Amino acid sequence: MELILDIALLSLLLVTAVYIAWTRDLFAAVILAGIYGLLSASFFMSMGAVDVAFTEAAVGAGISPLLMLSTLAICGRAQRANPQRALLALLTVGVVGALLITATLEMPAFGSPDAPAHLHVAPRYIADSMREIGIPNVVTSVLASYRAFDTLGEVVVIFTAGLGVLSLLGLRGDVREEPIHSPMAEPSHLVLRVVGKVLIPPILLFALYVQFHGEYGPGGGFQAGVIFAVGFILYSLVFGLEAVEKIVNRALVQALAAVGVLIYGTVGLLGIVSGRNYLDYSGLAGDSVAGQHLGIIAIELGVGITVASVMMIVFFVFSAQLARGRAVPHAS
Amino acid sequence: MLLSALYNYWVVILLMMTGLYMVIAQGNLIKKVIGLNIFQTSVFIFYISVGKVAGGSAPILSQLTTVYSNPLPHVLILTAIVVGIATTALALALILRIRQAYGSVEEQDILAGDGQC
Amino acid sequence: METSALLGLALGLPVLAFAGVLMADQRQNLREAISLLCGGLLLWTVANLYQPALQGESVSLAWLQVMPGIELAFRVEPLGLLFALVASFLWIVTTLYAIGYMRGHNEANQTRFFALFALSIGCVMGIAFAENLFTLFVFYEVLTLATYPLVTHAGTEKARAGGRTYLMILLGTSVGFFLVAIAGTWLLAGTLSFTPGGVFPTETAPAVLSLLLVLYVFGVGKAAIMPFHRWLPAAMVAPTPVSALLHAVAVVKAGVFVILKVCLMIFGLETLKAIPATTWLLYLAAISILLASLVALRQDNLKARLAYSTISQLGYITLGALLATSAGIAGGAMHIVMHAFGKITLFFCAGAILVAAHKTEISQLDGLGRQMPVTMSAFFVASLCIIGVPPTGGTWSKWFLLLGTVEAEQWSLVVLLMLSSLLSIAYLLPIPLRAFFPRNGTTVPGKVMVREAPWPSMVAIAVTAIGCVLLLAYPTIFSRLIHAGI
Amino acid sequence: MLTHLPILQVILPLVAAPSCMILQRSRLSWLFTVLVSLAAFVVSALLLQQVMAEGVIRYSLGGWDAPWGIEYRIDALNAWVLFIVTAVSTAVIAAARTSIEAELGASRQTVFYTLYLLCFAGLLGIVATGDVFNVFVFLEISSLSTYALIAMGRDRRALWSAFQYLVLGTIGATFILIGIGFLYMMTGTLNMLDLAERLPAVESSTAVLAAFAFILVGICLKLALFPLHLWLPNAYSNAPSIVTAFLAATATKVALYLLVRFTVTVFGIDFSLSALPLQSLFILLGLAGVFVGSAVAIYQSNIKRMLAYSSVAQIGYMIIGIGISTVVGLQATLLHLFNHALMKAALFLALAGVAYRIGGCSLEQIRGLGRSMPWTMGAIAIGGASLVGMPLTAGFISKWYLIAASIDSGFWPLALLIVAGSLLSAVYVWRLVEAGYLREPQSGQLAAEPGEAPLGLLIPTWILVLANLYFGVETSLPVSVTEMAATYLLGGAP
Repeated sequence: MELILDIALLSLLLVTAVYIAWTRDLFAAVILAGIYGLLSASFFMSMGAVDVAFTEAAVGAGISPLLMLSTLAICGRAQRANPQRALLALLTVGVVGALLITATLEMPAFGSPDAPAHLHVAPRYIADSMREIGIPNVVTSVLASYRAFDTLGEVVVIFTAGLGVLSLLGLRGDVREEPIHSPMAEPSHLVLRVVGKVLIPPILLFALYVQFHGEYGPGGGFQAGVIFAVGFILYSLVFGLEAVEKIVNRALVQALAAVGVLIYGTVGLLGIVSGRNYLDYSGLAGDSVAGQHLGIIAIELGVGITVASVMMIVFFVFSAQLARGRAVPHAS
Repeated sequence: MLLSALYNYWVVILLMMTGLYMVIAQGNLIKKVIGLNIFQTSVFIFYISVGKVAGGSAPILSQLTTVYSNPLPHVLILTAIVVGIATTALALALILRIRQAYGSVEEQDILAGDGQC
Repeated sequence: METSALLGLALGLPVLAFAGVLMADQRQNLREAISLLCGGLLLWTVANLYQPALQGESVSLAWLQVMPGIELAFRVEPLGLLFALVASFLWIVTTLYAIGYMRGHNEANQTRFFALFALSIGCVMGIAFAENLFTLFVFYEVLTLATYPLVTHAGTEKARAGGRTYLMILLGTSVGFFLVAIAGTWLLAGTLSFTPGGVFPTETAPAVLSLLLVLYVFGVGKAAIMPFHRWLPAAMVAPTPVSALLHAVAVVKAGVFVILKVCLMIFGLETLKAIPATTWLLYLAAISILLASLVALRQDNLKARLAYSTISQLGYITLGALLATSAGIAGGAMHIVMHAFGKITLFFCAGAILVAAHKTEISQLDGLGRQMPVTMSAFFVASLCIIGVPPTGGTWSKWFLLLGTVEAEQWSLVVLLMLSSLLSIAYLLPIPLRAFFPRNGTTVPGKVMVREAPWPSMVAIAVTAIGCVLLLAYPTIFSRLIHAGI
Repeated sequence: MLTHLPILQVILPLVAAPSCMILQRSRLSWLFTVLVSLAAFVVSALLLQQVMAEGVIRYSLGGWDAPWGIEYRIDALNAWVLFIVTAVSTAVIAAARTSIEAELGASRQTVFYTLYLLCFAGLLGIVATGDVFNVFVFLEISSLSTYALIAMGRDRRALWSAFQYLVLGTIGATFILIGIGFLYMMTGTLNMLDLAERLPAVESSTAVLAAFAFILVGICLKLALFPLHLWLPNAYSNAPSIVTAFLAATATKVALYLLVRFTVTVFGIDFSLSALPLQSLFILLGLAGVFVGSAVAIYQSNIKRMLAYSSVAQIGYMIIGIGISTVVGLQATLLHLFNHALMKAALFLALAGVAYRIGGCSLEQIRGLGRSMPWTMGAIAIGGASLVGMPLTAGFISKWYLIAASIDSGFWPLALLIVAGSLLSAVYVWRLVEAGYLREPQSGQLAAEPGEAPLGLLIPTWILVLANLYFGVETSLPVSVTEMAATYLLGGAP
């Protein structure tokens, strides 16, 4: 059963990918890319990677197609044929692919429990993380404690991307931007507004649940941040950007993005203050397990804040472009 | 035997190559970014496949089982996914600016616009 | 005064002159006074080092260590002093000459001219007193760069093209071969210091040494061994004082001086004799002498002919060095002096002709002897000095070179030296002869006013021409140094 | 506090970045950035001193020992590269204010400094870490911020250059990710030292070979090694002047560090040299880079572009040093790493000054600059001399070691080719000097003769220029550190 599911998912993935490469309709390509994300999330699920699946669903099937669609709305959905580089591409792809295939021949079999990967470092996480960290979700333990520094890097990457997008699109000229009207913010979309109002609170609530439940089940700061942002994005889609800006000030969101990283970084520094190494939470509370627990909650909070803020920044900036692009079709 | 042991990796490689092909061959910038996405996602699939242990369940400790998937690749890929979306967002923002500056998102037009065909 | 302080002074004075001239900027008299003053002081300083050098007193100065085993350091030794003495003396003379020339010719950018002139002499001092190859290399390169703006002084497209050739060949050979040879020497010998008798360990393979020698001889492009000689004719676009001092004395002599020094103190005569490449390079030098003479014969442009003559005469010095006999080295070293005096006079004359009569081609010189008798007489004397016949000092160097060739039993080279002497007669002597005894058919107006170049230039010409003659009587000033050096 | 130096090195700029974002005022954020960079420089100097005195420093992040946690591991090699990056960064950012005020709008300056700090922290993180996946994460931090920084250039080409670099950079990073995945699959570990211990057992497998190839290609894309250099000239010539100075002096150096780290430490030099014909590959590609880069540079009229191609050539020299793969060869590479950072930073900063006053930097525009901007032009001339490898400049030292290394290993022709390469560089440097000093300014330009560059730019430029001269004659520090690093890497210790 597992095998059939596996083969089916992979085949679907392949078909989707090939179709995306083949089609000239960018809209179809983006939608299919979303489906590709969803399919890979299902695949991750079937591999037992629940956290990854959760994240991939939010990113690959949510945020990423959303951003691509806004881009498409400005840039147009038709793609021109341009075959001149195909040969070079085929050659590169052929060589790289052949190299990869040869490499696989001497790899440990798929799923084999005595592959080197499962014998060296990972066993300690499974065997000792309960004693050392005290939470059941091993992925969270590794993510937030054993390899917490990678995760700090990850948050900084997100922060960097947000800042990059901001510097590219968000800071054009110093003139006050004109208020932007969301196309949906018309009274006729009454149904939407009602549904929106009903849906948004549970979404935010769910985000909080994901944020703090990450230690026990799948979830954590990143996923929670994305969901939280989605709540606001939905709100802006229904009520218009300026309605959101009334609730959350843009400067505040930008500051919050920085604050999230700072929280994470400072918690790490507390480790040094408590006489241990950077990002060592053991000294934060009475006993080391409690300390770890506290530390993880704190840094996950940092992650959530930064991710949510950056997602909101990126989305707002893109939608502002969209609105402006509609007003001036060919601004060049 | 070989097939069942490795087919997973082979499909992953095909996916990667499809993505890479799109990045190199296609002149539309958005399509390039989609290709980049597929390329990266396939690498994620590869990592997660590496982490698979036959019969193992999700690495959330419980009394019911003692066999778990390897959590380390999961952690790495969580990070990698985030890196991926960060790159995508930045790339798309760049595309929007390029569109404003050049009036097109086709590589040919851009090169022609700068006079370097 | 402390002798090492003298050494420091010898190196520092030209730099002082450089700075002084730059600061004097547009004030012409001040600028020239500074140049002359520093020139006089420099000559005095170098002359004061004469006795210590002769007595083998160790006068040295170490600046700084750049890398382990590689340092900027200076030491006075007889051969270097010989070179420094010639260069510093001729600097004064040339400055005098240049004052007349530049004023007479109304050249632009004179500040830059005099400043870089001083800097070039500073480099020559650095080369002459270098304690090791690295120091020598540094000053060798700076000399190339400092002289480039002098070569392209005119600023015309032709001057720039000439300058490019100049720079590319000199930099190319020095970085491409010389530097590699130095690096090789460092790795093989572990030192770069000039040591009497050579630095290489006895077990070094002759093939490697051959390679190094070839790299050295070609690497020192300033010695203008064919096929790396093109820069010298190209550099003739420079104003004449530049050609005179730099391309008869400072730059080219720096080249052959390096070759002499490398042969004597890096390889050592014994090692040199044992290397197969030495013989080949000897023949190359011989061919260079001969070919350059033949080319010189066909040049109508006066400066071009002098340039090819220089290439040919430099070949003598290289040949002397490669003979690996003490007479050969002595002849080579002596020829540095004699050729310097002779050739600088010739260039001075060429410049004087340009300034006074506005003529550059040899075929235009018919009958000029009556208009410029002093100049053309000096030209005649200097020609004899280059050819190597009495009553000039050139006799000595050619004699020693011949002796060295015989000592080395290179009979074919003996014949060649004879032959090329004949050739040098053929390309030099017709020039004054034409001036004094115009050919049939060209009518010369009955009465010609004597009109020479400005007086400072004429003083300079007289000094060097008389020098050529005096050197026949008093070669010992230099030959004592040479014997102390070998 | 001294025991925490390794992490402070990275975490200082990393935490400073969001703080800088909150500062909002551009002057203030500039000052803050300078102070942070200076502090990082002090930390790196202390680290270098500590490593030289006591040997390798290890630091377990989160208190978890390697290979379970991530560890920072500082030996002479990383300490040296950290020192280079922080030193150059401090000089560059100190010079940044006027140039940035001229080239960027007021609203983007704070963002610029924040991105700069992020890029800085990313580069330091790559160098300091002893964990291969952590390398990937910090590589992405530095890359993403670099893309954004390049896109801040004034010309629209900056956008296209940034996009080009983003695509190639992401492919490169993903290649590295694939390689790391293979390594993990075959060994089960991500720690560099642990990998080095476990790889010999499986090194005959094609998977390890493929991992090696992918990591190599990925790094070389980032390094802009010929023929993967196509993104570099565009990126360097279109980015804001300060960004160019920073990237040219640091980013390629860090990529080169990674190359050394992976080939020598992780895979082991014996494996690296036997698995692929790496020696001839590096030497050939290096030479090709030297000649193609220099030859193309000669024909550029935009000076930034000229120097960008010159960087491609200089990277070639560094690769040749690795290719020779002896202690002296590696030492030459590490020396050139330092010297090239000094000279390129000086040159690009001087160009920033030119761009500030004249508004561009083509060969035509700098005509006669020796008279109107003597200090700036002097910096260009001395920096150029160092680039060519004139004696008494820093450039000479590394060329000398490279030549010595090739002769020492019996590659005589290589030595000749290396010097032939520097002759090519002499040609384009000479074009600069000739335009600046020996050509008359274009008519019409004389009307508004530009003054000297602002002091804020000039002083850091000249500090770098003087460093070029100082390290051309007093080489005990670089020579001793690189000698220790090279000996240690090639088997002086386990």
